Amino acid sequence: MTYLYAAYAATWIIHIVYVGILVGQYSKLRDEIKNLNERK
Amino acid sequence: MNATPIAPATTPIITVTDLVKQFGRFAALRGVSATFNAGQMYAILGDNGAGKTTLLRTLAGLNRPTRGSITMLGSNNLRAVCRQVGYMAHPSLLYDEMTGMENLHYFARLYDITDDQRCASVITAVGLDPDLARPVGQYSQGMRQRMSLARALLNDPQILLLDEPFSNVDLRSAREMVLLLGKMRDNGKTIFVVTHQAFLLEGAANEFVWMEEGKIVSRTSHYSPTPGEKP
Amino acid sequence: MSLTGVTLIKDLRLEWRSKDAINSMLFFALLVVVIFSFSFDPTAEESRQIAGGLIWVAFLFAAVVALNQTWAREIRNQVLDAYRVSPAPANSLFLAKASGNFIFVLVLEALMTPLFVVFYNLRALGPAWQLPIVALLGTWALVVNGTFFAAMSLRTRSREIMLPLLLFPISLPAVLAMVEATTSILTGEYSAKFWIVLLAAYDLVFTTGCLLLFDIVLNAE
Amino acid sequence: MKRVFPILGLLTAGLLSYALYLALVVAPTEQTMGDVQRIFYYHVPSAWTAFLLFFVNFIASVIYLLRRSPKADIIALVAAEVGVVFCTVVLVTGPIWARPVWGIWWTWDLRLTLTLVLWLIYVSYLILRRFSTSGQTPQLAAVLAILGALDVPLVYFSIWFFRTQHPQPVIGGGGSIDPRMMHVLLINWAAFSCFAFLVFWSRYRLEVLKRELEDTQALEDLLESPRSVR
Repeated sequence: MTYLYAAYAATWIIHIVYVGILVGQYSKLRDEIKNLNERK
Repeated sequence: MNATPIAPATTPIITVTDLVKQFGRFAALRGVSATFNAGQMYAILGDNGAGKTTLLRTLAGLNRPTRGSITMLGSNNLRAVCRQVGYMAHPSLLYDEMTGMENLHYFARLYDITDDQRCASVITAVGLDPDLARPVGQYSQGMRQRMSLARALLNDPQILLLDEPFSNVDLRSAREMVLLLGKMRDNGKTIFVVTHQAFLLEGAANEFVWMEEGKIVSRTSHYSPTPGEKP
Repeated sequence: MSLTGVTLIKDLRLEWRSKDAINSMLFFALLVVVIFSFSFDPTAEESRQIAGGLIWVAFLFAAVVALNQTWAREIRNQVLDAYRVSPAPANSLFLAKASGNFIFVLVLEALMTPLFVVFYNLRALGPAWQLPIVALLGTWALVVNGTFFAAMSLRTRSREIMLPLLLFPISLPAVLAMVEATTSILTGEYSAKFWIVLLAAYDLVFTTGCLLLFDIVLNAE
Repeated sequence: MKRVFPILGLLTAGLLSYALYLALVVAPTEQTMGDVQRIFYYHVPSAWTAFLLFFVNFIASVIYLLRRSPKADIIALVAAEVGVVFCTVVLVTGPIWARPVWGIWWTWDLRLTLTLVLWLIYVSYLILRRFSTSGQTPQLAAVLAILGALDVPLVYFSIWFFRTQHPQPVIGGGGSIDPRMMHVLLINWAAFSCFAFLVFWSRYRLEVLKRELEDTQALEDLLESPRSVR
């Protein structure tokens, strides 16, 4: 059974890591846009 | 040089409309708009980073404009008129391990020119000896510049795009090259010369085009060491 | 003679004069062969099983050394710009460069194979006459994509490492076919016909693909 | 448009948990392999989704070469990236499944090997995009994507014949599947497809935003004279 849970867990770990990277990039991008607008 | 059909002097041969070229965020050309007439020699001046070489490479079709357009010989597809363009760059564009004649033989085939006489006549035109057996790699910088010019003249193009043709060339041979270019201009060719030694072209070039920060800032018929008043 | 022929002759003459690509490649292949021979000391039967894989891996790496040099001369003085300004079609340049590489790698294989036969005292149990066919089809499969990706990797930062990264994944079916065909011929257990047909299909698909797409790669600044 | 995203998110979460419940509880236990066979309900849908995404990448790359529309280029990039993520899932769950059943971590099973080769091709595609210094990176990437797609049938046949030569244990077992299992499989696939769509969409928005920022910065440099920048 542990292999079953390991496989399911691994699947979600991979997806969550990827979504995490996307969220990280998104917030970095928003900061850049924010200070771009401030400079204008 | 056989006379290919030359457009009459005052008709525009090249029209550039707000040409922009950006490499990533660096803007090499910031909106160049100009018309150039056939049978004229243009000296393109400006300090490093003014966009001279980028403009020349874009006219030659080597760089794709980010925005804006170029019409050459009535067509906006530069590829269709590339037979009428001769391009010479700062690097020699020649194979170091081959002699000058061998190089020109090869490049002549790219333009479907098969007769050797053409290659020999072009080499002598730039003041070099066609039978020189030394490979181009062992030429002096001045000789390599001349052989590179010979390669650009090979297909007898209507338009010549020359990037720093006189750099590292001694004064005497530079003046000879200017005379040669002047004669070709009189035969109806349109010549663009990007150079830092603009004084060489005084009395030869029809127009001195000053560029600064990716824009043309002035076009005068006489040479002056700094950009003249606005066009 | 066609433009491709002229460019090919020019490349062969340049290579004959300087010989830098062929020397480095030969020496590299020799090193790989010797190292493989040290690391494996198979009996006759085993050697027939693994020789196919060893030979082709050695030739693959030696070919990459040659393929990385394909455009070296054109880059040195930006000769590609002279080609791009001229009306000459991109495909004849590509075919000439690919054929040049094809000849280099075949010469390498012709010189290295006897070494393998000696080191592993190989004797093909199956139809040995099929081996040259596999070699020709397989080498062209590597070289046509290799020349294409060498041109593509000119536009990237780390040029030397980029070529294998692009070439190996796409060449996996061809490499598998070459290794399996050679092994089946050496062991004589089953026929290599399927693999030879697959290699021919691979060559056809990728030669057409490269010819259609090379213009985009050549004119990317 | 912004309102739809959270709704879709909730829907997908619901569907995913329902599918998880089906896979763990409702689906019948397979006689020979036992419960570990339930990895099938995550392994196979991920593979199908990955192949679908790579197909989207191929179509978008062809459209980009024909019409040079930046939107097609972004779709191709995003499809490849999300496809590689799903491929990674398949390559992780595959061995985890093979270990208990056949005692080996890796088997040259047809689908698993095809996924591995595709993973390698599209990772090299992403590497090319990152390392390219050319002004025409999208064109180069589209060319590589098309050549990569041309490779897929050849990979498929070479592995298929390779397997007939060297018989390999088959992941997921061929032959007919119990209809109830098939039902759970399809539910899971629907759930994962919705999830993939959401991830695709948000990555797409992110890329559009990134490129808009780059364009505004480029425009800014264009208008300002560089002396102040130097």
